[in-house]
Amino acid sequence: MSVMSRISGTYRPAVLAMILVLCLGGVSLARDAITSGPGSQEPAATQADTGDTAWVLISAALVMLMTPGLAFFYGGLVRRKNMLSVLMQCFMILCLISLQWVLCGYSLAFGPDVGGRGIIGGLDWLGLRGVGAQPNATYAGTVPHSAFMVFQMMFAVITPALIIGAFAERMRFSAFCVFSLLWATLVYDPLAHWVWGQGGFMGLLGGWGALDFAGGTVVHINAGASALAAALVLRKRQGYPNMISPPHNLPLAVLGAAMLWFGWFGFNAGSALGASGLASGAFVATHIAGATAGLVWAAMDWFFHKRPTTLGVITGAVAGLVAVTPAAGFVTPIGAVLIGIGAAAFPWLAVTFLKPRMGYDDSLDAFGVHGIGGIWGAIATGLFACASVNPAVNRNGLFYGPDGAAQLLTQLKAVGISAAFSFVACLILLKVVDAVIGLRVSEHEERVGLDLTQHKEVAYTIID
Amino acid sequence: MSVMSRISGTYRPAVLAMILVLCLGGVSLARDAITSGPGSQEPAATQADTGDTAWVLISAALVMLMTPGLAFFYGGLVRRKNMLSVLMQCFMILCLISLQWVLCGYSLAFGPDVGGRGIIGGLDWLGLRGVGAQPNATYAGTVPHSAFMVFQMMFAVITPALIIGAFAERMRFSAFCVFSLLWATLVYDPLAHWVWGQGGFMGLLGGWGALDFAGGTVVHINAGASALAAALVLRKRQGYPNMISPPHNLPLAVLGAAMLWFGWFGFNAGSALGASGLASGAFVATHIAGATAGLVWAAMDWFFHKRPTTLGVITGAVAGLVAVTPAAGFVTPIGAVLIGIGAAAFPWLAVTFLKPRMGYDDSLDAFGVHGIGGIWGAIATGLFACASVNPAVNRNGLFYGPDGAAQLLTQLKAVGISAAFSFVACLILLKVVDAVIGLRVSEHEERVGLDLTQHKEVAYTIID
Amino acid sequence: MSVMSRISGTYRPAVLAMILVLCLGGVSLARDAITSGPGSQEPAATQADTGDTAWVLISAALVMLMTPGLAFFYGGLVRRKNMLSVLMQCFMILCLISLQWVLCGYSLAFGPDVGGRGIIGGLDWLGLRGVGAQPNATYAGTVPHSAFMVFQMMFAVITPALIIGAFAERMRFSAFCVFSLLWATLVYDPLAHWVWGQGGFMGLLGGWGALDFAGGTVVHINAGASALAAALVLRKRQGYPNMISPPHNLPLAVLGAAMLWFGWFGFNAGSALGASGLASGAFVATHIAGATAGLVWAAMDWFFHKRPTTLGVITGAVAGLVAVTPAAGFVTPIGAVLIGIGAAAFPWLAVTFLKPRMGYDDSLDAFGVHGIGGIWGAIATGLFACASVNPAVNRNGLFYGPDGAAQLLTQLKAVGISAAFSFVACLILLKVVDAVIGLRVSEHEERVGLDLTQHKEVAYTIID
Amino acid sequence: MKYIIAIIQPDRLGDVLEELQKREIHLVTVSNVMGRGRQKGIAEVYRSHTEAGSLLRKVKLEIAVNAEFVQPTVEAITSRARTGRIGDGKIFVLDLDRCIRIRTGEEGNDAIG
Amino acid sequence: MKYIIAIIQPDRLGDVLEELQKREIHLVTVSNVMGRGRQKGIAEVYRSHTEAGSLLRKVKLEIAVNAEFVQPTVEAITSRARTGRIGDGKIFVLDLDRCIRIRTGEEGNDAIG
Amino acid sequence: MKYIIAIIQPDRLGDVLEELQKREIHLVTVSNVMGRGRQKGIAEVYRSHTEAGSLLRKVKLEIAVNAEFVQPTVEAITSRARTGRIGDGKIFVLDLDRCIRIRTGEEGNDAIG
Ligand SMILES: Nc1ncnc2c1ncn2[C@@H]1O[C@H](COP(=O)(O)OP(=O)(O)O)[C@@H](O)[C@H]1O
Ligand SMILES: Nc1ncnc2c1ncn2[C@@H]1O[C@H](COP(=O)(O)OP(=O)(O)O)[C@@H](O)[C@H]1O
Ligand SMILES: Nc1ncnc2c1ncn2[C@@H]1O[C@H](COP(=O)(O)OP(=O)(O)O)[C@@H](O)[C@H]1O
Repeated sequence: MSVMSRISGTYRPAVLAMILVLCLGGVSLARDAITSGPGSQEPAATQADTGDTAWVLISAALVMLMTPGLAFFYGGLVRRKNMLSVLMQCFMILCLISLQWVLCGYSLAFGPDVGGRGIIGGLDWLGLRGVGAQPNATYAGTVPHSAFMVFQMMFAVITPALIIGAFAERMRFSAFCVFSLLWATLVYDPLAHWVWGQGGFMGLLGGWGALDFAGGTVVHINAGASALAAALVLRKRQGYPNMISPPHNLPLAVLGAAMLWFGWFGFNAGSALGASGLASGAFVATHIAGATAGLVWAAMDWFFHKRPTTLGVITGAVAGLVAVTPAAGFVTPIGAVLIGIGAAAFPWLAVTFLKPRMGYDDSLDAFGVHGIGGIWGAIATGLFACASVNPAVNRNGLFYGPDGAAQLLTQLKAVGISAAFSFVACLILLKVVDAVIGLRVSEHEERVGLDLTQHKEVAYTIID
Repeated sequence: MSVMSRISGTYRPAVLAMILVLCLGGVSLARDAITSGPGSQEPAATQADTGDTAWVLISAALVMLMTPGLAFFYGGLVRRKNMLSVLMQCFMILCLISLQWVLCGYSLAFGPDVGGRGIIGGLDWLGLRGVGAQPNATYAGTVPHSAFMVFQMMFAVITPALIIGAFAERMRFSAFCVFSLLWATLVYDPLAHWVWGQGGFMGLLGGWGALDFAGGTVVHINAGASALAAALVLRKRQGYPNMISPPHNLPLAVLGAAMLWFGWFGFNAGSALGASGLASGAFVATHIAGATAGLVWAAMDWFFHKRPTTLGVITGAVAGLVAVTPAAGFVTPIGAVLIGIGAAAFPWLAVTFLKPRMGYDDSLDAFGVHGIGGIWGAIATGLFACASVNPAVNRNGLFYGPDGAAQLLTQLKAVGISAAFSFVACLILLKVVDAVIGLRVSEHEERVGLDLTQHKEVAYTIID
Repeated sequence: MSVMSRISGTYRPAVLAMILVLCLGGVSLARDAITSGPGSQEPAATQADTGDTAWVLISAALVMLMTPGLAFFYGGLVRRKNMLSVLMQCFMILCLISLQWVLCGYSLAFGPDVGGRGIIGGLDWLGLRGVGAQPNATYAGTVPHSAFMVFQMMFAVITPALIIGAFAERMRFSAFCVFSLLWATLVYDPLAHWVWGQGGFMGLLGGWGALDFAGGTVVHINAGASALAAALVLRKRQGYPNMISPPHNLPLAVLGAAMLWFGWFGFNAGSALGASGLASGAFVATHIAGATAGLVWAAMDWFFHKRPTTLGVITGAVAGLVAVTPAAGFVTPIGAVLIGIGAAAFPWLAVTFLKPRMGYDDSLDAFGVHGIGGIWGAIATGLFACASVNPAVNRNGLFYGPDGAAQLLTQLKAVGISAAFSFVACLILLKVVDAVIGLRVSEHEERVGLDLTQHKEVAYTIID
Repeated sequence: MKYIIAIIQPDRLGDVLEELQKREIHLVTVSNVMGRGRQKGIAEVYRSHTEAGSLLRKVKLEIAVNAEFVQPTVEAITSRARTGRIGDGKIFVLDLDRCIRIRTGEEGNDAIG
Repeated sequence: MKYIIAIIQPDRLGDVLEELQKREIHLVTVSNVMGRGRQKGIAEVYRSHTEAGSLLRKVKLEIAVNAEFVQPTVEAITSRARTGRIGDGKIFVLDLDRCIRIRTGEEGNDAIG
Repeated sequence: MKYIIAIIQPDRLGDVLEELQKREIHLVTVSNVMGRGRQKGIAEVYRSHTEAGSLLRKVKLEIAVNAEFVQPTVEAITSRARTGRIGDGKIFVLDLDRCIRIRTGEEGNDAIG
């Protein structure tokens, strides 16, 4: 009674949702606790390779760092009064989705397929039951299963965080929490299963053979399309576009970009799941595409706006890293350069012409950079994938193929389905959350800023 | 003469102490220089495993990064005028204790036991004599001895840095240097020997079998209890509690927390001393506990203060990482979740109720977070340790036992002794340093701020 | 026509230079695209060691992080109005030189020697043709060739970035881009070939046997001597020395120093090109020298200026890391301590006495720290190198030698030639760029600041 | 000549500047201030420690004008800075003795605009 | 009506605000300034380069009051801002012509409080 | 007594302070402001979005002086702050009623210097 009444009305749904998830998780935990008692676990002996394990673990750590990196990249671009709200949203996702992944997310995404149609994983690995030191040969035969799981966890964490860019500076924090939890469970986990899960209907493990090395569809198109939905549903910020102050702290955005770039080596090269020549190739392709796109964006700013901008370079670099994500393990350095050029050109155009013309307020260009960049990357994978780089490629891309058109078609199909699915699913989700909790802060709260109104804090003291 | 007279009176002791240590070290260096000449060192050939070595080295680098991470975590929370003093203290410790470790610290902590009672290591490894490429089978048989040594060095560095949180904004820099050097030598090195040294009387290598995977007692309880002593001896800051401005730069504190979290993977998973399933399990447990505690702290703020706070989430995450430290390699993911819950709850209570009621001024809650969190973690290890996770566990924790109570008792004993020892030892040390140099800056210096008065610098220009 | 006319006059040369390089690269890319089609590449099977590969890849990522680290180290020290210009220059170099390395740099530096005199590499590896998963036994037999290439790429990136410290706050951005590209191609690539390339006339692979473990000559002396040339050619900033405001944001400089230190483990220990005892030893030496130099710089400030400064500690640490770079894999921990002492003393003297007396304006002491520190390090390698640490040492250093004087002489020769070559070459380059584009911004632009005038951005909003 | 000082809500600045522009009052100096007024701030919480939060962010405008421009200036500000909620701020009008344009050395009514 | 400007030591701000509150002077505007005065600053050192450091951090208070509140305000400030060391600062009192509350449009003595 | 307010270009601050010092005007209070004047700012560009950039960084000096020091102060400022380019700024002179030194409680002409 008294407990519930201390929670102010609007937050009750959020609290309830959390309690619900925790309870569901609790059941699985209880079960797991029993079964993981002495004797019941698999033997600790494992055939994991130490070098591969070291690489996957450090890659997981690198990818984890990307979420704070994103926090600073985004945070530096908002107004002073909303700085903490962005950092908070990213950190909350880091906490919340990590737990969701342990409780049910991993099992839904990567667990043995339920129903055999490649739609969703089963509940066998709820609470990480049976996910231990023994490698899982399907996904990564030379590293502990738990290492593969935690590496994937970091992907599940950063993906919803990317969407923040679309609704920054105006979303209610409680609604944000509920939305993120639901989105991870109902949008991310299925899509990950379709593309990467054993038996998933789109991917290499028994599906159409759509190529997605490190998350072009699952991460970037997914987040990008959802970001567009979010920008549309939440509508514009007050004063957009002309009364919005410029980025309050570009150096922190540059720091965030640096952390993202650094972490991306884990993201892409780690997706080789071993310290192999493949990892090395993916590392090289990643770096080249990021560098090229940073350079090209600067050149476009230079040409069209008379000066190259810092924000342009870091945006370009991120766009390049986005676009090379699905392709990193499949392309040559040349392929990476060409991907990088497109990765700057298309998002630049989207941000410069598409956004103002369409009039949606994608505050930090989550759709422009991740959506458009991801789509270009997934398509480019169908252009430049090359079996001589990675034998997992069955059909070469268009430029190397005999049957390159086939692979390109598969890629287009994967792009279309992912984008459509996550756009629609996210739209529905947001409408539901809006109806139940209300997505947007009040006009007054928006004016005062989210830091004070949602978190009772200010980012920087003025006088101290 | 003229040299000494240029040193203003109060700093003379500091300079003298440094000179002393350098001289002592010099002797060992000289000796080492001779013996490490051509031919006298062990053969370079080694049976180290490359994967394990890569993991331990990168882990050492990650743990090194935690000290700057801590600097920003703490620095963001102080007032503008004391920002640099905190950064400086952390960097000074990084320099000073690294050298102390080379000269004598490592030998005292991990060197072959002197006297056979497990109290302290001998002087055999003074100046790192004989600590080379060849693995030391006692501590880590698959990595170079020097890699183990440098990994441990980073622990010795960050532990005294944690205490800074208790005396921030009011300690004289010279006193700080002398104190830290003495504390590392007289408090940290022995305790590390007791728990982790070969023959140490509390640990697994010939002692009671107290479990401390990565430093619950040695690092966190040790620093936490010393922090309490420091807060008591140094007394309150002027104006505490109501006239102290809020954190001057929360985004930098968030950055520090991110660096800490990132580094903690090296801290805990690196403590497996190899790229094994154990490392992977410790990695997972670490992340889960941090995430859970961050979430729970946010929930408690939300519930009791109506809004979840950014500072709450990062504090909770750090507390969770603290608490899982002794347990990381011994518990299941479920165990980690439960440890995380307690890791938020107990420090939250300590900070909210204990501190204001007791009236001590633990400026940045070093005791509240590391002390209380560490104690909970060490006890929780006795509850959740599980031989099926790690065969090094002889007796399961209480919840997995047959003889769980026995392990719990051992843990309690270890907690009690560590806490008591470091509290008392630190108290004495501080009193001595106070008598000789004076611990606290003058009232005027405190008002003006430590940056200007201790370092002749300001952190940020206002007009430039 | 219309395109070219939209580019304001002064930028045309920059744009042309870029187009030129891109075209040249384009040719090589086209060729590579054809040859890297299916079937034409080496077999993917490789004898690379996973542990070594993991270590070299993560080291490459660490070294990549050093360029942003440097950006913040430098950026924190300039005035607010030039903050972004420094970050931008570093990021631009990261993009530009990465691409240059792919297109031609790697081949010039490490490609099979042309003409057999050890002057320059050939064009065999243009566009990374043939640089794939297969290890290259000459350079690193246990990691993919592409991993070695990308590790070296990060060195090529950071070296020109170091020079920024000399001309910060007054160089025109277009001139900067052209200069950096030319410098990398005409100064860095040859020097790298001389010292590290197969057959290079100075190094261990068929040359004089000059020892340079991780870049004392190639990186630090090279950048340092060029920095001196740049400081002389660009002349003083307006108002130097008395009207220049102090560092606008020292905490960010501290952050940069932390990132540099962290990355330096990859720089030096990664140069072992495997996760070996040698890597571990280099790791230890690196850390010790950095810590010692940080401490000694603080002590010198304490002694001569009455207070130890934060900027002093981080400058000292960087100087120590610089000086140990050529020596890391050749010296004992004692050697590292002694190198660290010199690494603080000489640059401290240079910055305190040499610079003001000579009157050049090396804005951020790129010459003082990297030039002087690098020279000391290269000489110190001739003093302390020790075959028992690393069998690659043919002749011990002076203090361990029988024929130590011989090695010292070789080192001196290498120092002299590198310093002279890069000083003169850089001077000529700058004069040429000055004549064609103009190196320096106008007086008015300098007053307003480079952020606004070169990039149309401001780093921090004041009112938002 | 008068020296007008106005304290307004930070997010109204853009609108007020726009309105001043419309009324041909181009020259303005703006700065950050913190204000304590009747408006109750939001109590901040740092690790369960509550800060009264009595100082709120405001923006200060300073505008030197000739007498005939005082009324338009006051109107421009009040019309666009008003939200009707407590905390909207104040306008203070002081007497201005002299005004000198640094660039030219001009004085008085000519220098002000 | 008077417009009071006070420059004080930054760390005295809390005390002064408290004292003003006690004397029912609730409305204050505060900002950061740097001051050069008789107080000699601490010379800063950056890589052995010494900065005179002549500008010191101060805090500026601006308080518009009716005539009868001038004395209490001055007393409140002097009593709590005084440390007796050089650098304690100054209080300046200027004439205030008009005062308008933006929210309501009220003028004069009513608007000030 | 007069209260002089001057708005100048940020990079002229050092020179102006030096000149004031020379003319024995030691006491100054300085702060950051943003100004909109005749000077056209550089339009900023963020991801192709152009900001008018009408507010430019300026520095504000406040100097309270006895009547006889007004002219030297104005001269010191104009002489060193002038670059001849638009945007050099303005000097405003207001009447100052009272001046109190907090440390001693002194008033008036004694307190000012
Ligand atoms: N008498 C005054 N002296 C100085 N500043 C004042 C005065 N009155 C108001 N202010 C400034 O105006 C701001 C708004 O005033 P407040 O009383 O909160 O709102 P309102 O004017 O709508 O009643 C305050 O925060 C303060 O900065
Ligand atoms: N005449 C003045 N004009 C402007 N500001 C002044 C004046 N006198 C003092 N100040 C401000 O007051 C501060 C303190 O003055 P100072 O002379 O250092 O101390 P005290 O008033 O105790 O002699 C200065 O830093 C400056 O900001
Ligand atoms: N009437 C005024 N009221 C307030 N501030 C003014 C006024 N006139 C000028 N300023 C300040 O002076 C600065 C310089 O003025 P500006 O018109 O750009 O140059 P100039 O004085 O050389 O014509 C402005 O940015 C503004 O801050």
